[in-house]
Amino acid sequence: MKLVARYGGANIPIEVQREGGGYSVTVEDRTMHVDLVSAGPALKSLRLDDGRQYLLAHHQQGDQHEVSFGDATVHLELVDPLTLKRRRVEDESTGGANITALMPGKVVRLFVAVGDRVEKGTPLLILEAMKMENEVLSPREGVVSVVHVESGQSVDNGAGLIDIE
Amino acid sequence: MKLVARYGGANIPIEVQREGGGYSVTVEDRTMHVDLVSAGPALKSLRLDDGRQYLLAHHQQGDQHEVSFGDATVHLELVDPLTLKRRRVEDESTGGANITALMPGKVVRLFVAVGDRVEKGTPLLILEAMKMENEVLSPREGVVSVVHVESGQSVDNGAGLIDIE
Amino acid sequence: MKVLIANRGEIAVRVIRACRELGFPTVAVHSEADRAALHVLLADQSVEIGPAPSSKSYLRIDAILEAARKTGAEAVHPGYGFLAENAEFAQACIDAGLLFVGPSPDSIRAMGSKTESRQRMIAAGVPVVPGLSEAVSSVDEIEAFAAEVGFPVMIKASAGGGGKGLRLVERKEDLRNAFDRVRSEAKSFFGDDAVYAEKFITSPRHIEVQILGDQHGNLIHLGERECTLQRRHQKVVEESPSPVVDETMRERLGATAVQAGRAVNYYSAGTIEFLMGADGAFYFLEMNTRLQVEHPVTEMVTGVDLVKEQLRIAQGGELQLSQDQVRFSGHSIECRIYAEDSSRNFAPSPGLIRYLNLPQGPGVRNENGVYQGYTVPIHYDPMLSKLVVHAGSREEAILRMKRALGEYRVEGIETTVPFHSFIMDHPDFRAGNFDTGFIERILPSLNESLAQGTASLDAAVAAAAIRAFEQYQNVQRPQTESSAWRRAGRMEALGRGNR
Amino acid sequence: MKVLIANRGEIAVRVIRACRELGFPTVAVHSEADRAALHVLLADQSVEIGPAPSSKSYLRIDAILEAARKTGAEAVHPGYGFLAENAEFAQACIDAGLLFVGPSPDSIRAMGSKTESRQRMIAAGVPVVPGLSEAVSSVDEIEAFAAEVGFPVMIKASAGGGGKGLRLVERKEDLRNAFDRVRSEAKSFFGDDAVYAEKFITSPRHIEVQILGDQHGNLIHLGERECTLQRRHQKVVEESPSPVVDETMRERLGATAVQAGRAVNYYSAGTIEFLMGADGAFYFLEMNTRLQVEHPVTEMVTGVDLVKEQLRIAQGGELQLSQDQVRFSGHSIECRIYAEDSSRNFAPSPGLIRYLNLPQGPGVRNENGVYQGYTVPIHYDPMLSKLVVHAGSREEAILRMKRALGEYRVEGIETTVPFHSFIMDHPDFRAGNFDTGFIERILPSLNESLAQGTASLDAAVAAAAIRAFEQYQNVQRPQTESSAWRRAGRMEALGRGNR
Repeated sequence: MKLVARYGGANIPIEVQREGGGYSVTVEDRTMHVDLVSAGPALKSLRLDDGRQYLLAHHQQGDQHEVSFGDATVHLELVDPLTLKRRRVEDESTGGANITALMPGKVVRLFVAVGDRVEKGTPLLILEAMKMENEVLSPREGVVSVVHVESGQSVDNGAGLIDIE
Repeated sequence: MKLVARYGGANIPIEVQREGGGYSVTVEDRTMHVDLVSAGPALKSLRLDDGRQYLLAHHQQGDQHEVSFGDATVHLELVDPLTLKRRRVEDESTGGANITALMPGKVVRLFVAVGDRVEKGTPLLILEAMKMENEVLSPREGVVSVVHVESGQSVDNGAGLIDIE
Repeated sequence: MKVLIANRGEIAVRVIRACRELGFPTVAVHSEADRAALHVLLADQSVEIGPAPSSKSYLRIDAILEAARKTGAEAVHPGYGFLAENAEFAQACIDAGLLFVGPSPDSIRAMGSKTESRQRMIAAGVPVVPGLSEAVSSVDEIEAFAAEVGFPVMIKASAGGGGKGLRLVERKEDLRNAFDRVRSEAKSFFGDDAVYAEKFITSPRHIEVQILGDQHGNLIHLGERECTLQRRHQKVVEESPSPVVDETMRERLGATAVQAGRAVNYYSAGTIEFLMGADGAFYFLEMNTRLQVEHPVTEMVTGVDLVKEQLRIAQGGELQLSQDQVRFSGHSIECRIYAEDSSRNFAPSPGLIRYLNLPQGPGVRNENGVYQGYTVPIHYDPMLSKLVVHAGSREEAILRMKRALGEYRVEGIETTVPFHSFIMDHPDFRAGNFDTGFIERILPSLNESLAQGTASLDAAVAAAAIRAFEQYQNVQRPQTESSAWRRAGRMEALGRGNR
Repeated sequence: MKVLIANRGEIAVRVIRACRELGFPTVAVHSEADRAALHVLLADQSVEIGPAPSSKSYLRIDAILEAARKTGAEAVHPGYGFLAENAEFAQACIDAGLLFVGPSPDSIRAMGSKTESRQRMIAAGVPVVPGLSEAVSSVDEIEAFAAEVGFPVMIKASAGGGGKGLRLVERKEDLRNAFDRVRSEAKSFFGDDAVYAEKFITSPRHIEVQILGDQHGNLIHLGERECTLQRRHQKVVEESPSPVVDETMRERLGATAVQAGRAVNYYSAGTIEFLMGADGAFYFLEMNTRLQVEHPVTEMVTGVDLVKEQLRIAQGGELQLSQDQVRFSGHSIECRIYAEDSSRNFAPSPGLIRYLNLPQGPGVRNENGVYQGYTVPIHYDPMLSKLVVHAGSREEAILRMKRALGEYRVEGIETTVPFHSFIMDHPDFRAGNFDTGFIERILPSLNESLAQGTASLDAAVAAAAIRAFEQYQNVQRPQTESSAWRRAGRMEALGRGNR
């Protein structure tokens, strides 16, 4: 099976095949023969041909993969080559930004309202969690189209806060 | 909701009701107001009115419940009163016994064959696990009707070994 | 003796463990948000005392005393933080007929005020950071002061705060100019041009001494703790002994700390915090009249269980050790594990701990406040647990800590574990060469280091690609042969089902 | 130095942790059944060496040496058990150019044979259990022997075994009768009427001494371990120091152990096992020329890391301590946690560990060989982990162990945790009053005790009844309000899902 891995701004061709009790995975021109087993409810042990091994946790949301090694985490996107082609066309028309809460917390201040023009870096609101205030900045320039929260409201991780168009 | 708890050879009337955020449970004539929350993937914390609390694990197979407190385990059966009445009738006609493996292991010796007459306590087979041999004895007298395993075979926990009629 | 613990998190768990080893039944109190918190689960009894905000639960003296009354508790351990240094609370416990596991309300009060404690320390002959105790009207007074204590000095607006209205002066020639500037800033910022001066301690270390006393007048010290590594005035890593304190210095620090404790008739466990200059001169900063977060490093090197001692002392027991019997052995380090994302400027990271693996093995001690399956609430301090190690030497302790941090796994929320690994690897930390500005100075290189770790990009790609491949196979041939991913799924299903 | 660990389970994990702290890369070897075993997961590299049965994997010298060659390992640590006391293996490692982390093959060989080691100990002046070294033809010879060593004596058939053909004699008058009986039994059971006699040690204790030597002729002892508590010749609980050994006795035991080690030019870590009579006389039993399961209790009271020392010694390093520098501090106890069902006559209980909570906090050390989600295989020794505590005194250590056992939770398989709690509570154990028959004597009261525990029958009924009630409610009203049981389910689902 062929895939394209996207990370660090590059598209890397990948090929995966079953091989004996394990797999062969080719990344660009490097082929690894690997063995993968579960190690409890969250971790997996991945072993390469030379016996080197990694205890890792894998999380996935759609095509977005997160592989955590304990002291470092790798984020990457895996798509099949067709999807990639389709995506390229869509990317031409830039969309807006939906800002979501990166942690559960409480909105203690709102700096913007619908219709406000914001620059990249404009403070949008302050989210408080664990005795600390965290300023949420606009990731791009645009106009505030929706404000999903009000001051004093508690939000869950991932909750929509503000949409920018 | 009314139930009957069977343990230690007795049938104990139970009543459970929801009450505020918790429950009221009456065992015979003793009424407890309890609070129950999850504490991780396996444990639950049960708190009584006076603040005393228990960290317990609960397992269930049909009507059979096992409640483990870490240093002790309580086994009991919970049935509704109707089931109990029906059960009493069935109990009159004594059935056979199906002997199952109480641990995963390997059958290293078989002492009986189909048609053999056995007494309560007759050795049926030896199951080896973790460098130890464990003799499996007949729980009742009767005649061996089925032998599910052969010598040298590995069995899982709960696998049928021998049926006695 | 039934003990109520008026706290939450790892310190409440710590106290429960000590009580259990002494055969004392325990009562936990908790807010509505904390019914399933570890300290509640481990106690023999528990009582809910109010809504999530601390001000409505853990800081409610009346609710805590009512919980003690209801459960028949005979003593109250306050932990640290919350009401631990509240003299009114200590007094209220005593008035309610409960033993307060801590010092007397008078000691708490005396050390609770910056100005009173400074005066009492000066009176007791304990060195404090030299400073003019009153505002001055002319630069000559500051010049005379600087001539006495030496440069550099800091000129400060009496009404100042927030880093405004202060100026560091290194040389006599710059005094007048600085004096005028601070006065004018003070006038414009605070509407008050009063200024004073303090000696400025260059490249200071934060060194504290553990003291322990009983109600019979015995008071000893248990050596120092090195607490210089701080981020935003929050301690990050502590150790004992300090790499810059030798035996002679330890005796001087210890004697001074005992002197400070005696000045307020101290009993129970307490800590005297000192600021130490690069020249080894040290100055009283403040006293913490309670158990300290970092108390375990002292326990590891002395073998004294401070919480058990507190409980025995509260019951009127005598100290079990004289100063001569205190022995120091090996080296101990503590890392505070916070629910913060080191890679995103330490943003809080509350939420469900989906998976937790604590390090184990020789010389490793976990003072854990959380467990797998626990949801870290947004309402409280982000400290999850403390990881403590003990080994024969500082070098071995650092390598042991590094090994333990490598075993630490938390999935679901982010923690400061990678940050601690980074510190343990830092050559200046290894050399014992740091001051209170160290953490802020090394932060810029942290993100770079985090990006590397032991991660193999190829290994990550392989794991993700195999997962994608298996998902594809499942769609194509739902009943294909067994795979690691599905075996994992089955194992979890088994784990979840009833048996 | 890259180190291959020729073992599995907790001891392999222990060695990996030590290597990591020394900066040595590690190679795990494993059978087909052990791909996901903890020692494999924690190592830097791993190699599969054969099918599940030990004889086809962990005992295969050729496969292990091949794994070392393939991974470029430079040293081999044998752990305990398997090939640890196999002189041929030690020699094969050396021949393959690898450092063997243990004593010389000659030392292993000398102490490996019961008869040779006894002869060498006698020659070295080490006391052995007095006995006639050859069969006797008349009762007079036994009488003379008994006159020399004192009663009681045991008359044994030379060809005997399995508890047959032996008779205990307490008084001189009974000698002839016993002699005749044993001869006739020996004749009829074994077809050989040769008999001999040994002194019988009444109410013996099993006390062993840890020794540690380097390759430069330095050899010290690290005090004794009390290993009297055994079930079917398997140690159950060990501690250091022994409650019956005082400082004078420790010096005598230690000096004798060092004498024994010197007699075979011993280096690395080793253990001299002694049988000690109620009168305090002790006799050499055997020597274990390897790391001992119970080595952690010695580490806790001396601060010496035995595994790191073994590794340093194998590299040619000198001992870091002289005998004078060894300090003993506090008391340590170890409980071996087996996958056995204490309530069903210690039946093995392999299978999936659905949930595992290891105890934490002050003075607690887990030498764990398993993890949550691991399936304990049927092929190997049932020891899962060791729980070790350290505290200031024996009494405190027992209470700490009891507290730690209370935190220990294993779901999915049965363990000996409740059995250990029972031992910790036993008044004779608390008094230090026991001999090698203690465990067998207390077993009958174990089941009675297990039935009680802290379990509240009413609490159990309530938990089960609420569950039944919720299930009923779900059937009736599938979308009813939230309940604890369903909240639990959701939490697990969250934990399992991808984010």
